[in-house]
Amino acid sequence: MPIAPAGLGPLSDPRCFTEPVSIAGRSHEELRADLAMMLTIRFAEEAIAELVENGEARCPCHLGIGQEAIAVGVSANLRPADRVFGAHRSHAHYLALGGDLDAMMAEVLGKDVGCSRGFGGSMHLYGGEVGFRGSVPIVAATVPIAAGAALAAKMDGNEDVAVSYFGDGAAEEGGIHESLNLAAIMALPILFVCENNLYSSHLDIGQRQPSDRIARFAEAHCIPARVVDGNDVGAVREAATALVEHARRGGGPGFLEAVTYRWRGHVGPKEDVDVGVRRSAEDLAAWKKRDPVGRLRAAMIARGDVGDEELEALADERRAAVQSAVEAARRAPYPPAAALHRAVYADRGGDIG
Amino acid sequence: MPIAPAGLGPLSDPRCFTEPVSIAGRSHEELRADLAMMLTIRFAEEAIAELVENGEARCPCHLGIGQEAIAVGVSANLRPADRVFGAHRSHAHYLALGGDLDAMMAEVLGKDVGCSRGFGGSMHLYGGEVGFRGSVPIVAATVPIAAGAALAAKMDGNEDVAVSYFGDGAAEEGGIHESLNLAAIMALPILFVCENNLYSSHLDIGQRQPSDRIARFAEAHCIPARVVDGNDVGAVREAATALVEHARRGGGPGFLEAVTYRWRGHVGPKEDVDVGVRRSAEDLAAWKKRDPVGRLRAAMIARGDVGDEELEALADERRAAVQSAVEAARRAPYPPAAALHRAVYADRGGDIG
Amino acid sequence: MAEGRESLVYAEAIRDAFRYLLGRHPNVFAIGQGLWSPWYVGSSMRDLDKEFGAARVIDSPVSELACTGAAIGASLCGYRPIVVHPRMDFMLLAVDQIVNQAAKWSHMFGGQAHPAVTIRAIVNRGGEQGAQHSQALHAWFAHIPGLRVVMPATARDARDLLIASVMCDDPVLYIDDRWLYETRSPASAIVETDLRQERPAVLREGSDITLVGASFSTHLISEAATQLGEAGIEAEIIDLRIINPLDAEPVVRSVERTGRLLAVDGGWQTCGLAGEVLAATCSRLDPAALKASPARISLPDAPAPTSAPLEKAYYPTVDAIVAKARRMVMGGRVAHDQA
Amino acid sequence: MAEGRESLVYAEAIRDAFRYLLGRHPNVFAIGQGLWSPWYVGSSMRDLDKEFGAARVIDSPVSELACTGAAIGASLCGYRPIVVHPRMDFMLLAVDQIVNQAAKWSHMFGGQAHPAVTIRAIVNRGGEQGAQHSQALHAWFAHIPGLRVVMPATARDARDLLIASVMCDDPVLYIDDRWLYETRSPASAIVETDLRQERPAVLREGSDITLVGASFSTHLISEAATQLGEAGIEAEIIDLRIINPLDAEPVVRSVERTGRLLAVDGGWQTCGLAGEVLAATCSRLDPAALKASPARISLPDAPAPTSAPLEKAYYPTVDAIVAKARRMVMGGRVAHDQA
Ligand SMILES: Cc1ncc(C[n+]2csc(CCOP(=O)(O)OP(=O)(O)O)c2C)c(N)n1
Ligand SMILES: Cc1ncc(C[n+]2csc(CCOP(=O)(O)OP(=O)(O)O)c2C)c(N)n1
Ligand SMILES: [Mg+2]
Ligand SMILES: [Mg+2]
Repeated sequence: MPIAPAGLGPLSDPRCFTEPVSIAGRSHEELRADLAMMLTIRFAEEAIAELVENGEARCPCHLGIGQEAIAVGVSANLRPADRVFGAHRSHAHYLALGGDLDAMMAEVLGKDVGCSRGFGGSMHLYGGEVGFRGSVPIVAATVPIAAGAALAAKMDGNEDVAVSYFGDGAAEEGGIHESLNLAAIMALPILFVCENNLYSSHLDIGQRQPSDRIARFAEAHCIPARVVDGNDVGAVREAATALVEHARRGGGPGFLEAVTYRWRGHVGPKEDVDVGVRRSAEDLAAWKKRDPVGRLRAAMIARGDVGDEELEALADERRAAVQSAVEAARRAPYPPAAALHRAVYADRGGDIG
Repeated sequence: MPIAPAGLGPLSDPRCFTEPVSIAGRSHEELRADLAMMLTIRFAEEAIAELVENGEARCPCHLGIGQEAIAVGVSANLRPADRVFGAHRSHAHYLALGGDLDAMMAEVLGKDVGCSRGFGGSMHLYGGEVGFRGSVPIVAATVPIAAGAALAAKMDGNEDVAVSYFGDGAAEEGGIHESLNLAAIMALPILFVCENNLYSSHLDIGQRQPSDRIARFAEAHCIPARVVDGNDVGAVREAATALVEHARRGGGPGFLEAVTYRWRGHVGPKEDVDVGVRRSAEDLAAWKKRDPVGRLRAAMIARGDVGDEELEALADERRAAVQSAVEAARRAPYPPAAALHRAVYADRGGDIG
Repeated sequence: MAEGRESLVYAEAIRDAFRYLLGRHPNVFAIGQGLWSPWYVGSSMRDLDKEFGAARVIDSPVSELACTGAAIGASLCGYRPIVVHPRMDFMLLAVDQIVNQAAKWSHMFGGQAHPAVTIRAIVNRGGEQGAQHSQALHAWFAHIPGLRVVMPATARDARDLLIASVMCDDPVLYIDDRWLYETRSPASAIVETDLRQERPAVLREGSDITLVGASFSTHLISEAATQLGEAGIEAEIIDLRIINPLDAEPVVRSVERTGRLLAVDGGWQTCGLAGEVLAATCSRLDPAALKASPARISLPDAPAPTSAPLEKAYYPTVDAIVAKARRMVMGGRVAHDQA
Repeated sequence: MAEGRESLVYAEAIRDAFRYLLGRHPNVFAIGQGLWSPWYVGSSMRDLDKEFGAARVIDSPVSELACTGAAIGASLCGYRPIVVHPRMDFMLLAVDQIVNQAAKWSHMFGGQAHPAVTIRAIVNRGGEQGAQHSQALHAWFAHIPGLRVVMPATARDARDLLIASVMCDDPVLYIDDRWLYETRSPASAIVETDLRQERPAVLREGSDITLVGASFSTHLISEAATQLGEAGIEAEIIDLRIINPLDAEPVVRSVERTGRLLAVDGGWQTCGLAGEVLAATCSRLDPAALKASPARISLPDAPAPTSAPLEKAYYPTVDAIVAKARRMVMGGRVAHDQA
């Protein structure tokens, strides 16, 4: 039984949208890059799942396996001067922008060379050089911060944009609504990206909201919204590009709702079909057929873009990169205990003991 | 120039709805009671304005002169077991429910016999015996509290409802959106009443929101909404009754947006046309023609219900009641200094020094 | 409830209190995130939704402010709700409701209405969760008149003080710490007490130094006292139990005898609980009674780190308490906190 | 700026700082409620929108959380915003952004990004405004590592410390009190200082007792010192100026000489600023140096009332300070705070 059929309709029904994605008019290079990035993300998260299982990674890790297409599609038209913010489930957001894989793995293991210097773990990622301005696990916290980054971009006048990733659960936090209003009234160059995976922790959206369509809030705030299959990288890319270009040209905020599903549990490597209040093995199995990776691969093969062999080589290469990142992370040292006080303030130079 | 023409359309245009209100089918007694209550409220607030001007009232007083029809219309079908919450501009909410006039005046002057025992002033009114469960000046604060009171009513199973009054400015606080969702998902018996007077302090709604129609938020949360001329007591009463009855019968929350305008400034007795950023003397003059009291009086006279003389007598009687309340309040003593610790906790009996 | 058990485990004791309350009082209900989840609040509320129904054990949207406000509202209408914040950090989104509304409601209306709401905040530190998932901000709430703040250290208090909190007519912030969930008290029958009458507990008597703590810190100082005892130093242990209103008299009485005070707290130092214990004691004590400068051990002035080695360096330890206490007892009247 | 004025008035000094900052630094902007209003923030920002444009002096919707978050976000992207909360009470809706986000941002990301945001919170008490419109919760924020907290007492500090706050790379909570708006300092030129180097100020030297305050309390103790001086008691006056990180050394040095400490604060007592001053001092001081129990004067343990006579009884007064100080100096080593 699909969850909360009203609202999103077929978009939240896993029996729909299981065919290969449409790739008409998209170049081989672009598709290959999208696929490579989705594979990197998936393998990286599978590796993290293992690290958690074997006790090497101890920080809470929220995996987005099954949701890879969204970050990849959204990042397509972003540049380093744009400013992107994530939340607790942000490995994909970081990597899709070009964030350093080695540094992320080191961060997950709490190491000094981690992308947050070993002070964040999986839930606090930073990749300033690629425009990833931070992810933190207080739900919805970065949404107003991203709005402020958009305000800065507007003041700069360089046509940069901000991107704020959040989930369907985050839409229940009042701060998001305040941020939508602020963005609307100030015509801020921001793309709100709601990854609607129909769950917040163990509760499905039907247990938390009267409709499963989050874009209704954008519309209430007079913000143009697009709702797409979040497991179709081309659909995400096309919608995100339109909204980002609109924002760059001074058209104000845009809202992208990408409907998806996570294959793993809320936190950690398990599937949660046992503990999610209404999460069923059947739903999960159905959603796995709506796989963003598999559907792109199938489309590329069907069009004759690539053969199995090339795809295997690509996957092997991505797997090797992930493996090497894990190994480097293992070898890296932890931050020294003295580092505790290192970054409390910007510069403790002249400060009180 | 009307403010933010999109959204509410003619409802926020003071040139519209200036005719006598429709009273077809309403009894003389009911109309007379509505008029009497509106006069009480207006005279009471005019008296408070004077008390502020002459320095007798020192607490911040937010006057709702021009908005009387809303509370009167909403209260028509409420009963003491219902639970009503207000905010900073709540004299009308308290009085329309039948709250004691003498106790309110004493409260405004900070006296021990005040409706909040001299601990609230104009911004914190309490009338438990008539179902007025409190007003406080943190914007939007009572909205989730009212939702909780509705939850209690639902658990009681006695078909009582909660009413939450708030303004267009309050709709910018995230907490309201959280409360709308909670009410929707839990099907709480609550009537949200947005008194949209098009202003929050010195800013008109066009400076704060992309549309002047607040009911869009109710709709986004799948809550049935009615938008009415807030200066037409019959229209308010009819819409509120329908939504309240729906809630009593277990139909869940309702949302009433009543469009209005305050004749005085944000706080205190002045008109604020000089200091409101875009508040003009012309707008104010136009809105005074859309007077809720005058339009009802005119309709009653036109129908031949009453003559000038009877109306004058009614007004005199209401003025006298207000005057007597003011005088009693003047004579009443302040709470003793020892009262400071009286009500910090429910019962300090067995407590630590 | 506790029947058949040899000892009472903290997390189970909380669950016992919920069962007692929900079973006896139809006007008690619980609302908060994770109440239908087996993992959110540890085992402390396991299956209560199944036993008492999802209408009384309500899992909620991610809306801390509205859920807290709703609990307050229901408490004004005859109910005794417990609103659960699985992490105190998340509760910061609801402080307006707790501090501006609940704590002041009775006073603002001259005592005509009392929000008999219990706000349960869980401290959930460690596990490399980092800065936003590790806070212990009890000192903030102890600062607020009108709000009672309860911090049980023992399984028995976790149970009986939760019941007392819910039965109290005032808003109560009840703070439990997941680091205590496996700790045990001897089995005991539930005792309904009047929260307003509860006082700090002297858990161990000693003549050389007074160690003061609350919640998890009480365990640290108790363990430290055992080690100090082996070294011939007799520490008196005071568990505060309730930090607002704070009753410092038992500490003053104790320090009058021991002449030495060391307060330990899992929160930050500046304007924190340990400092309050020092201030409340020193201001009531003849300074001649002091044999050493009073001292405190709190968190370092930094947000919580993530990586395990840094977490280890971050949190107060029994070793640090023992070392400080020894220096205080051995070192005479010297000020030891000197920078 | 101050040209042509004989003295500097507190509210005008704040306005001078804004003009200085907005005039010299294109990356400074202000956002908050009431910034286009002539009455919201007193005269402290009058007509700045007209001088610098509504795009840099931004009036906002009633959205404390989002506006604070937006200021933080802009500060991460090269700007130095000042977000204005016309009342500290309203700011409670934004504490998640201040405490969970801004204060921890640098640490969480290992020092790679610094929210150079200034949060201006105005304490606006009295006037029968009551419990929700009178709070002075500075102690809360002093408790939070990563957040600098500034409380200027003088017009000169109101100006120069606001500039220093905005120029500082860290998040700073700058708290001004409307009861100070008409107070004056001698005219002076603006001095750009490094906030990290600023220390408490000894405003008056004395040998009998050390009185410590911040912001408005500094005025109370200064006035009390004058009265005590007339009675032959020489009080030393220390104005803390910055309460996080708190530098208690000047207080310790002073109490070593005077032997008596009285801290005065306009916030509540438990886990408050005055208590912190006592704790920080006592833990660094040889108790033999104390000639009397250290004492504090804070608000009573109650929310703010409304009616004028109760307001009068509620707030600390010069008389109460003088009386307490006299008892401490006259009474010897007795504990005076005894219940
Ligand atoms: C303020 C706050 N409340 C609650 C939580 C606990 N929490 C962490 S993730 C999460 C679910 C959020 O759901 P959603 O926004 O849909 O993101 P998803 O996990 O589906 O990616 C919750 C409730 C939190 N981290 N912060
Ligand atoms: C949380 C909070 N923020 C700001 C204020 C200041 N304030 C008091 S009333 C008000 C205007 C609210 O406007 P609206 O809700 O439309 O009510 P109205 O005054 O028009 O009746 C504001 C901003 C406040 N009291 N509380
Ligand atoms: Mg989700
Ligand atoms: Mg309004």
